[in-house]
Amino acid sequence: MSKHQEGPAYAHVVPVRTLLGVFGALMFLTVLTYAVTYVDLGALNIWVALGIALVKGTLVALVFMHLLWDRKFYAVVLVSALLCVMIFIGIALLDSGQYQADLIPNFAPGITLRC
Amino acid sequence: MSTHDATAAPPAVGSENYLNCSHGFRSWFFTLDHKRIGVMYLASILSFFLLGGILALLIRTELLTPTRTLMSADDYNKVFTLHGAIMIFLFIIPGIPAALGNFVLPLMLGAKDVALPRLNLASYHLYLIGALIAVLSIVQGGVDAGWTFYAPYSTTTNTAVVTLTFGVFVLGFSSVFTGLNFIVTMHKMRPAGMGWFDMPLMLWALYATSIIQVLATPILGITMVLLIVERVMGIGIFDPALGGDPVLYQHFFWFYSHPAVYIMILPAMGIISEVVSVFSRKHIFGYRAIAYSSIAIAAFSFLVWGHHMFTSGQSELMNMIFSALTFSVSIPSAVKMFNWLSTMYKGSIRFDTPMIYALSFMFLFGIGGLTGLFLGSLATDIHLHDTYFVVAHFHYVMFGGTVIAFLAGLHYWWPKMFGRMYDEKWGRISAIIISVGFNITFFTQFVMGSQGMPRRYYAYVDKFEPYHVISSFGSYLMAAGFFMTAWYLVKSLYRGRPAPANPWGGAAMEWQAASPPVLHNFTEEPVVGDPYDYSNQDYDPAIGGYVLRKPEVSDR
Amino acid sequence: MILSGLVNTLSVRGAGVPFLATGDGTFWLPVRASEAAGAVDNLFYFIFWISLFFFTLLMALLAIFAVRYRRRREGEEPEPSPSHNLAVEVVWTAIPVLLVAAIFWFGFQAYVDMSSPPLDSYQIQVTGQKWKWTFTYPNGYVDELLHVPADRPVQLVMTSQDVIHSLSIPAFRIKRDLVPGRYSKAWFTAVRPGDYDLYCAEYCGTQHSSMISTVKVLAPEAFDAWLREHSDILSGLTPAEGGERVYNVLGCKQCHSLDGAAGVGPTFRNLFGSERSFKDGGRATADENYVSSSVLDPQSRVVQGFEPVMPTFKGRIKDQEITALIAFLKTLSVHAPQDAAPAAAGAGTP
Amino acid sequence: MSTPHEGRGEHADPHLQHHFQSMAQQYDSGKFGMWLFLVTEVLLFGGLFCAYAVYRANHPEIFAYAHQFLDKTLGGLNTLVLIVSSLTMAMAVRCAQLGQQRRLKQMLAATLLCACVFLAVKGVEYEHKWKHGLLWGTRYTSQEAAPAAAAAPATEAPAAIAAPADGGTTLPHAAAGPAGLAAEPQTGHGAGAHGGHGPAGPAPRNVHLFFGIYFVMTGLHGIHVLAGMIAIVWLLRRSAAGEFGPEYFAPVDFVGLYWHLVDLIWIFLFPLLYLIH
Repeated sequence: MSKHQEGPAYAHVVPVRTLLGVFGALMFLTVLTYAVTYVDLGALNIWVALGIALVKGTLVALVFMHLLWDRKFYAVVLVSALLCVMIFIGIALLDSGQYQADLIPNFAPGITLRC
Repeated sequence: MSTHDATAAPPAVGSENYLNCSHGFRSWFFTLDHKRIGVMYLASILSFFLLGGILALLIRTELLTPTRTLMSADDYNKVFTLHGAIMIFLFIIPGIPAALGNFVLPLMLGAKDVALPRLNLASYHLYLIGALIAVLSIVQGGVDAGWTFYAPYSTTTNTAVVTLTFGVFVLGFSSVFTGLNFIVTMHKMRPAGMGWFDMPLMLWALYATSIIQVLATPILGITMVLLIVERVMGIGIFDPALGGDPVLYQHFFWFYSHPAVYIMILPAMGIISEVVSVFSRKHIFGYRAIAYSSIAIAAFSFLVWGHHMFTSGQSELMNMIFSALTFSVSIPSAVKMFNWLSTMYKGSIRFDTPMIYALSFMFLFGIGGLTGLFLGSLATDIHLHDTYFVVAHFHYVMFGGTVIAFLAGLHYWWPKMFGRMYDEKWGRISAIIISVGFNITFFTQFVMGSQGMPRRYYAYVDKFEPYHVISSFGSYLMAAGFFMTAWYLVKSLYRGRPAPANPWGGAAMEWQAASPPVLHNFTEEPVVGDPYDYSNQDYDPAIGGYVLRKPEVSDR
Repeated sequence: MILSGLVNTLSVRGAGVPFLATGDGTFWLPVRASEAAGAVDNLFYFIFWISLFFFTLLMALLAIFAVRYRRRREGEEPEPSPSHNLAVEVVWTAIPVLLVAAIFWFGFQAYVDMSSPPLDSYQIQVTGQKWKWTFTYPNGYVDELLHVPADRPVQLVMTSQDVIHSLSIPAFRIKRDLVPGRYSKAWFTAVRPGDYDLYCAEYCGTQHSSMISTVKVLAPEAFDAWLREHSDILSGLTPAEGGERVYNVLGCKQCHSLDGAAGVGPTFRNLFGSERSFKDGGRATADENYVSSSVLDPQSRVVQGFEPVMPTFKGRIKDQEITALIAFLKTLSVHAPQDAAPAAAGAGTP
Repeated sequence: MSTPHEGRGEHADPHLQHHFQSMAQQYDSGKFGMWLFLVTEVLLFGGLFCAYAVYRANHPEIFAYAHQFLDKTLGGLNTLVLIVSSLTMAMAVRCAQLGQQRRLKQMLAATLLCACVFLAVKGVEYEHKWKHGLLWGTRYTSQEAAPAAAAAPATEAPAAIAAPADGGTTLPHAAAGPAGLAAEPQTGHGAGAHGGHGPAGPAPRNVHLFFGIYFVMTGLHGIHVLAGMIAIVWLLRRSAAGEFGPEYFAPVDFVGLYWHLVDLIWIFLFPLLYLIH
């Protein structure tokens, strides 16, 4: 194999146009998520922000990280890791929410006393 | 350090092999050869096993009397903390995968090395660095937080917690790299003709282990980071005095440390699957069931950590969910047990040392597993939690399970590793001594635990004295067994009969390599076949081992 | 339901069998001194017998196979037998599934009972600290031993002052962690008068193993009599001595020093009769009324330089105790007319 | 340090390690290993996201109050900078694959530059917080966020007494605990009475928890950026030697994967820390 424009035999070369397209989308979404904070959607705000982040993350993973063209198994690996994190966060949240009522209010003297 | 012991081993009789192909400290310490790395791991973990074992004997001796026997309460607390931390993080977690696994995994695949040899070496160096940092904490006066480092005790005690936890953090990296390497190796290095379900079950077990190592260990890493940051900078995440949540620490810790239990036991089950089949000279029963159960255990292991927290302040809802999930993990273990037993049925069973250990494993792990039912069940766990019942249970699983299986594997692959046979008679005797000593030590602890004796007690109520005395004497017997083992194994390195390539009649590919193997493992391309099919080999009394029946070799 | 019936039968029938649960201790379990202990013990023995049965079965098979199929000479090959059998494998997966489901269910049921205290439970507050237990009764009496009435549900409301401790009473089969910064609860109904061990089960440092106390279960009348007698903390003491006792027992000393050093709250030295200035700009002389209102309603006037952190003692302190405390304060102060008994005068000097 | 070589036919590449059959197998192994490593990174940060989620869910008032001290615009700027760096990194991988040596070096240098800008902006933010004592746990000394304790005695004493109502709203649901073991709710001292010059509303208790999480999350992320920069410098040195081309570009690809992951984590950190409502 010589140094022609065709690239290696065992990996996909992403066209510049695709990269720029994704880049543009990411920029737009960043501005969007910034702008949305000026609109008060109540509890929805965090979900909108996370939703946009998820779209951005997916774009990065699929295109910049080549998941779209690579072995599907890498995607499986990534998704199972995310699943694992979600189980962890989900259960920790579920549990800590349950025992909030047992907390002693004002227990931590914390910083309010020291300064 | 201890790597020199391994270099001291004389080359086996015969031609060049991985032990004698190059010499000197550098040729070992910077080797990329998985076999040498495995041997260095072996030497290191055995040194730490000795250290942890001495600490265990100190604990048992201190507990001979209800009050002070030979050390102060503070020293005792440090000793049991270090015993736990060293045994868990320095010995038992890397024990089977990193030492034995590193040696046999590529051989069993018929490969020349693991996929990422440099990472493998880095993993060993990280292990050594982490271990030295952890041991440095002894020099700094020891740590008294318990190996679980529960906040806020660990964040407020004035002992060397940071050093030990940083050591554990580094060791975590070592463990991740080993697991990662194994997964890649099994995916990418399987020879043509070996599908997933043609792999020896040891490899399935290592695969499941590696999944847990990769997915769970980072959480330990971040837990240790948070603990260190908490101590050094007072960040307040786990310290209730700063508004933090100490129960959250336990979630963090057990999210790793429960799956870690399966990092310890899964490869042990892999070894037993190999040994039982080979020494029964019969195809393993229910291959797929055992393979799937390994993966099932790995998957379930992430869902049950809360059963360490039934009395901790975890909500009742979570207690119930975790109790239900906990029982699910007992099923695959039971299935494996039935499969091993069925493998022996109508076999042709040979009672060499590895098989004695395998039988001992089935006995001890049976008790360990069944006593887990008491602890998974909510109402009984409330009574038994944090008592010696728990101590006995996890020693039955971790020691009676993992360590016994480790010894089975060590004896099973010893001829392959060093090209020498050990003294079979002494092997059997010490296997029996260790098992008997173990039962005396820990079975009594079940009784005193269910009677209410809390764990981690320096002094105790007089009524528990007889139990403790029996337990301590059991531990001395066990120690005697271990010294006996060390003695005949070391002796075998110098005086042992040269080992044939296949002394036990194993059908997996590692037995096609010479004993000990050459640098790149195989002199000729190994034959891929069913790892549990013993029909194409014959016993050759002249060499004391099995040889492939040549004409029938080309079955693939 | 059928299974729970089975459990009951087992435990009733087993009354004479040494391994089965009775009120007295057995080889496995300690004396059974609470109502919940019965359910726990039944479950324990349910699991125990199941485990023993299967363990014996497996080990017997192991031994039989080991003997029957041992290799008699080298090179001997086994007789052919199948390497898998779906039906058998399904069966030996299904049976353990059913058994553990049953075990879970019983454990779950007993646990639900153990974690739902009756509404009329007698409440005792428990505080753990390195390395002692403090039990506070509803009338404010504090003790280091746990006295409880028999045959009456008792709820422990627990917290820790430093690290995690765990209250464990093996005879009652209960255990519960005391976590700093939160309340945890446990309850039981003691059924057998007597003394039982109470341990700290969560490792808490140097004297962890000395953090042992005793539960004294008293018959209900005996308990009432005991509490009446002991909660009169002033009996047989002069007012100033009594005040000092109040100071020590009710927790004043945690925040108020006697040596003149400001703690969380102002020192008691030379407090009585002195001029106090408050955060809201007001001033007052520390007289009897001032002391009394400071104890009962500490938030109403906060002394300058201090935080409004003091809890109210309303309902926890009796009028005579306040009087005794005032008498004690007088002995500590140069501003007070020295008419108090000199008995405790030296107590405050560093 | 390289392993002994055995020639494997005419295709043997100097970069092919002895135990692999082909470059494709070697590349696949490395890439798979890299992905598994990324998984561990995801889980490492997953732990922090868990801590974040638990505290945010249980003490929303702390987050709602404290995030106002973060500069949304600087955070947004940093997000854009990282996205640019991600693009240049992706381009670098492409250039390596195609053997465009000059552009490869340019792209790597651009990525490195973006990383420097990112850290510089981060530094500005940290410095601001340091100056105002908006730090973690025991180091938290902010006057702005400090409740009555410090300011009240001198200036607005009456405000402190009026605290209970505010204390009630900002505190987690109080347990019906027995009297006396802990301070009763009315002792929610000073919670509501900050000096009046903070961003908005009263400071809740334990604001430092937010800054603890903020510093650990962004700090760990910053360390990852630093590690990425070291890796890029290493790539630059190797690409200067012209080592990469269509047949061997794995290191660029793997560092690229790592760099994108660092970017990806920031994509989540940014809204969670800066854009709280």
